Amino acid sequence: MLKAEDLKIHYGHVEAVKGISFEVEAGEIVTIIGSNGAGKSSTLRGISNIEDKAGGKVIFQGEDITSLPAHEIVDKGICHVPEGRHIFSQLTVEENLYMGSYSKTDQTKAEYQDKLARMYDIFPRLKERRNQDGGNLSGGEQQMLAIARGLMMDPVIMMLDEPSLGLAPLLVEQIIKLIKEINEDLGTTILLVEQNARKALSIAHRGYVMETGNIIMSDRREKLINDPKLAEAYLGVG
Amino acid sequence: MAANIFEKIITNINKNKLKYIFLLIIVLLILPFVVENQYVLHIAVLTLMYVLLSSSLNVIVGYTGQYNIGHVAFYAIGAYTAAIISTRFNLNFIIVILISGFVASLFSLMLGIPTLRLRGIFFAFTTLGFAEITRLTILNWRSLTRGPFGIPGVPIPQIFGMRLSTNTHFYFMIFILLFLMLLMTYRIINSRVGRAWISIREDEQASASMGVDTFKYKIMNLMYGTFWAGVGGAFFAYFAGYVSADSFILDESFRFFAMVLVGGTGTLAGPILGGAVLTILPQVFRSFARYQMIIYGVAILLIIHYKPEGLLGGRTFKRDLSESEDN
Amino acid sequence: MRKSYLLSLLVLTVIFTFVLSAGAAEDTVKIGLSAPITGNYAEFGENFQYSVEIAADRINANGGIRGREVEIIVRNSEGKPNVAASIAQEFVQNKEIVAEIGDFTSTSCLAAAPIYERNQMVQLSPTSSHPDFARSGEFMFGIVGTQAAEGPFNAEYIAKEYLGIDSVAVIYINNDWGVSTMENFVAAAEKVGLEVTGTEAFFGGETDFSAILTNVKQNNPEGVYIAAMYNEASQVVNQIDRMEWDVAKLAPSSVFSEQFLKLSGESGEGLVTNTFFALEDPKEKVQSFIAEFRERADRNPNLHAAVAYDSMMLLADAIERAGFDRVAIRDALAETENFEGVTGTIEFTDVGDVVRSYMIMEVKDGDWVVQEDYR
Amino acid sequence: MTKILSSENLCKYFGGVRAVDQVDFSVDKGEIFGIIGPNGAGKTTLFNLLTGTLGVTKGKIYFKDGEITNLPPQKVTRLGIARTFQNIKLFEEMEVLENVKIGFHTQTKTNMLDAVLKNNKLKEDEEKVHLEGLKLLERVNMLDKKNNLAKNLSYGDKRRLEIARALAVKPEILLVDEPAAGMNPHETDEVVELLEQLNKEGITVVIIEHDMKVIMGMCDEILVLNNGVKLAQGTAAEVQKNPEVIEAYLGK
Amino acid sequence: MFGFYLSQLFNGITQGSIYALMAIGYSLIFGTLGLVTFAYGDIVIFGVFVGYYFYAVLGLNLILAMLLALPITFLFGVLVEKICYEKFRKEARMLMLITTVGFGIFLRSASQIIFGTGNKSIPTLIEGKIEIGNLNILYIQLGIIIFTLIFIYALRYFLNNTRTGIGIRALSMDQDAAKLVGVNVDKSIKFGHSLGVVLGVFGGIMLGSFYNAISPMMGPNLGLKAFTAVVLGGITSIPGAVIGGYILGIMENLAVAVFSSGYRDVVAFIILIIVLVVKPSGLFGKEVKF
Repeated sequence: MLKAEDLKIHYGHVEAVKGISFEVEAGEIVTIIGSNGAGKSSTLRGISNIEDKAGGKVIFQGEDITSLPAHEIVDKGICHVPEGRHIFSQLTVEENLYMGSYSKTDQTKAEYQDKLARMYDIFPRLKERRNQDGGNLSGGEQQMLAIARGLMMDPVIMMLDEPSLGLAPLLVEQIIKLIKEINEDLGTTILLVEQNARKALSIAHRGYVMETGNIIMSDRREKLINDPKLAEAYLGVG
Repeated sequence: MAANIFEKIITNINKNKLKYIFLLIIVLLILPFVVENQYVLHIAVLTLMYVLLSSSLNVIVGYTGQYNIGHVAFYAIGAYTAAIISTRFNLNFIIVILISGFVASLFSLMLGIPTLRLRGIFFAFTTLGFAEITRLTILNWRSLTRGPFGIPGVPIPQIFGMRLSTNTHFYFMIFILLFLMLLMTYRIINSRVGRAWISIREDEQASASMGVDTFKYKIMNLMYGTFWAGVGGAFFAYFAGYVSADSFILDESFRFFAMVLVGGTGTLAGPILGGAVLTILPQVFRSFARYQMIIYGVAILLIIHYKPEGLLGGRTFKRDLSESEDN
Repeated sequence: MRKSYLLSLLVLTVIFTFVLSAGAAEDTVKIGLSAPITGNYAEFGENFQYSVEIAADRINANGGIRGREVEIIVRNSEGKPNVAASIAQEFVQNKEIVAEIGDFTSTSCLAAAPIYERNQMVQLSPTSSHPDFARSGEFMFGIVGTQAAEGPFNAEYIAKEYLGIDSVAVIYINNDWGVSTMENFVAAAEKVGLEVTGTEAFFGGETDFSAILTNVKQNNPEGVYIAAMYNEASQVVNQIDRMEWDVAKLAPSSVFSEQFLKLSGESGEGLVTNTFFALEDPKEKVQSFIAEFRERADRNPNLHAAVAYDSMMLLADAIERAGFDRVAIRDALAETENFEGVTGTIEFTDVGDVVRSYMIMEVKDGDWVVQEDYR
Repeated sequence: MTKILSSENLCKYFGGVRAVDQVDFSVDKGEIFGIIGPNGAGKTTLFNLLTGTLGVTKGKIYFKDGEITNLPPQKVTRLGIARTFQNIKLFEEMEVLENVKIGFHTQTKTNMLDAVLKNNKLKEDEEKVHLEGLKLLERVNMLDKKNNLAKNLSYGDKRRLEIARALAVKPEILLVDEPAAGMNPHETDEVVELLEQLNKEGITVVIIEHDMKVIMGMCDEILVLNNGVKLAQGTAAEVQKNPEVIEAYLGK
Repeated sequence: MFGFYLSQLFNGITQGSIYALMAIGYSLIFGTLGLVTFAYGDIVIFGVFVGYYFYAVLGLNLILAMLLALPITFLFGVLVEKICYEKFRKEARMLMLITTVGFGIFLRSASQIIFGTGNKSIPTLIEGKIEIGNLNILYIQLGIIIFTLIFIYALRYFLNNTRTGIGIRALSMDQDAAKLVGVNVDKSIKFGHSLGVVLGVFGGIMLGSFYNAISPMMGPNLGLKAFTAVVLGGITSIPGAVIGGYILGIMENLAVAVFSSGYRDVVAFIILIIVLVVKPSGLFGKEVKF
């Protein structure tokens, strides 16, 4: 469904992504794991075109979207939940969710209300805080808001960038569970970028491992988890 | 095509820097003897003066990244100090010029102490306010400045009993001042002090981590830059023989700023070219009378559009005027 | 590619100007005009240009001066003294220019004066009314009359005698002209026993006078003397009217213009000023100037336009007598006797000023009406 | 072993966020001290507190025998504490050698007048700075790039240059923030080797690093932070065994 | 004496309303583009002149003419954004600062050529007055104050309750995130900028109508006042801009009452510097990084 071919991203003279290719099939959870600075986030930013690509191609549902502007990529149904959450800090929770449906110009008010209600069902905490500024939420709440905002887009594919970043272990657990649910219940395809390899692999179907701008391994979950090379390359010690 | 040639010339100049600088100095020294047209000479004096002023602003904006958009205030303070002192006391002009520079410097110290802790653009706002306060004070404080009448009759400077009154005299005067300024700045920039200044522009936080007392060095930098603005102002007072507040409006400040940007920030050569281009350009277009300022405005827009880094390619600046904190 | 445009544009203009400055016809006589064509005083600079060009065309139509055509070299001083000085330098350098007209503000005139003086070229300012200007050199001439003369006339004849008031407040523009107008008026007022209840300054381009007027009104003066150009003066009378303040309004001759009537409307009614140029002057010379000016500028000339016209005519007269030598022109100009201009009879004093004979003029039914002829 | 750097009940709050909360730790002279923890654990904030870049909300910091709480960064540096930054803060528009030269700021005395007069003080200073700068670059294998602009360097070179620049300060203790981030294994090995070498020469090293291989291999002692709170301090072996640490850091 | 200060206060409130109107526009531009502009006053006056042109040259009804000017200035705003900002959105801010300076010089001179150099008079939009004690309040003064309030509320409604408005707010907080939820950032920036220009032009029309005069040279001074008001109140805070406008208007008038008229602007700028030193984010602004 989503295919990247020979993707390259440069920051000035630094080659953050050095020509990688990967694929995500419909209905899958695919994860890209790797340490800090491996180029995972840049990859996602390149796909959603908020970062200029130095080369390569992105194909979505058979269509070349390499050079579409960011807002049109969103229209196609690609949702990108960025690293560090990037919620709108001075908008209220509800306004943040509203921004999620920004591109849905053809949806009726009732449909919107319906979806909002569903989000509040999934995230009761957000309902409690619906009128607070996004910036005043805790880290975990912000992450939920970012995901909920993404879901408001009815995405075909959801790209999540480090959703567990900076969260307490219990919360990480919740978020990971949530992602799995989104995939299973809503049928949304997931591309998950994570540092927390174990967590990510616990729900993913397949995984890619990145190191310094290259993909060094890719396999099905079961194989990756048990691959001693992964532990060595990524976790350092077991 | 032309652009290529232009680039080539610049690379060539960069390669043989010393040779060309030497050549330029020779040409500038001979100029007043071959040019008989007093008007051209007059413009040459003005050009060198503006080069001095834009270079002095460049020290602050270009090297240390402090957004001083009210530079005209220090130019005005220098000019008025010179006019006031020289019309009341019988002092040698060299002393008067020095005093004027120091007075301008002193004002920048007073402005800098409370405001330099402000982040980039907020500091810019305060300098803008200060420029207006200075101009309005000049207009209001009639007992000292004669208000809107300005101060006429700034005496003709004398040295060794020689009266310096012709354009040629003033040409050499500003030439020497500019030469001194550039030489001093060149030496400072390539010393420990200059490195500290530039490091503040590049990354204030990292600079402090290297042991640089950033506040102190910012103050020093501001005082040094404004000293030369004051000197430039004092020179202007002698050259024009007359100062009035009309010469020190905010537009003049923006003009200095444009000169620095058009030439290229953070290099010695940039503001020299920028100052020269933006001084000579309006003179060239003066015969267009009412269209003159339109052309001037469009020229600034065009240059910034096609060469955002300046004609001579200065140091590029980060998007943000100030460093964002980690975390 | 695009960069090359910029460069070629620069190169072209440089060549262009050199060509321009090089191409000089032999049989012309050149007069420099330094005026604020852009900036805050652009309107006045424009008047200068129209009037001087009208005068030049007239002279040329009548065969020029000593058989040579007059050519006006216009330079924009932007209302800045330092620029006026640069222009002076350009004019004196150009040997074909025999004399200069301008600039508009006294500060610009004073800044340029030393250069003209040193290079012995006539600087004839149509509008500088600063008492120091004409005194500042042999070659400086002012023809609008100084505030040293106008101030006393306004205080004594307009305020005391014509309006019959005993106290007055002064509102003045905080520039060289405004301050000198205010000071001369205040000095004269004290002499004739006219009480000045207060003086308030404002800066050029000001739109809101309510604060100043509220201040002034506190002392209940019988009259308000508005030392401003017509733009701001019309605002002041508008806002006096708006306050429903019934007070006598008087102003120096700078307000006399059609624009003042347009901008002030009914609230200008009753304002008194002086003038030495009147639209209803029946002299043929005056009427034909007015007609010509109206044709070109699409409005009636004001005092500034009229004196600019006279400046050019005066110079032509002097050159006709003296020839094309700069110093000779200066001497001839100084010796001018009984020159009949559109602004009356002109003769220079020893220092190079003109003593004017003023008329009192009032706004009545939306028009300027000459009331009395004094002096 | 003597303590060289330590904190007492150190806290830093941003509004309601407790970035660093009641952290006590101590670094012994001459050791390599690791700080680990998941992203957002407060490691970099802790560095910023130690070096004076950020003000302390509560608590105290000691260096050798004195207290350095809330000293401005330039004073902290003068005492002999140098650092590198997580997101690399080089002077990008300056040449590589110039970057290092700034590190000698505290050891040189040239003032503006000396520079203008070009007197002996300036000459001595410049000579010293030039020679020692070159030596440092040689040390990090960057001599051939001395005239490049810092912004044009590769990621690995930038990290190395930052370390070289910090060394110019002649620190007693060096704080490095993720020196191996974004490097390939070979480059990482080089950095590790460099740090170990420096340590042998007597510089105490405090290191924040995500690469466990690096941390576990080189550190004498490790501090583990999570959500601003200290979880443990101990040797690599001790820390690795600590169940709390395993849970927080590696995920359950 | 009390009446004197009262009427000075009222003068200040009217003056402040106009500053406030202009400041809202300025603040909107500041928010969307994240930068200061020094061409704002010139652009605003240009817009007012467009209205004047419809009225005086084409002979349209005054109110209609002024209303017609608004959509035209909106389009003009798009053009300005393209010339001055578009290319420099990611570049150093001072480049934009200089493009606005260059554009201001250009526009001012062009306006003088197109519309003539002199002052032009605009009649009062609404005539009449009411008297309270010895205080005269003109309908136009009330109109200005009421319009200012209406605009503040309309703008707040727009920014809080409409799709485009929330989009603009979102974009001013986080451009990347705005892109990721499908905001067409380029279009929204242009829209926000143009809206700011239109608001300013409306303020300019009110000003022209109140003082009955406009001139191309009024621009820089007005722009500087709007700028000061915005910085005083707090950049990007719309209520802050309004309050900043009123504070500026009132302080200026009281300065005339207490000191002398010459020091009116000096007082304004001294207050500006003090506020910046004490609270850089302005009196009511949130901490923003610029």
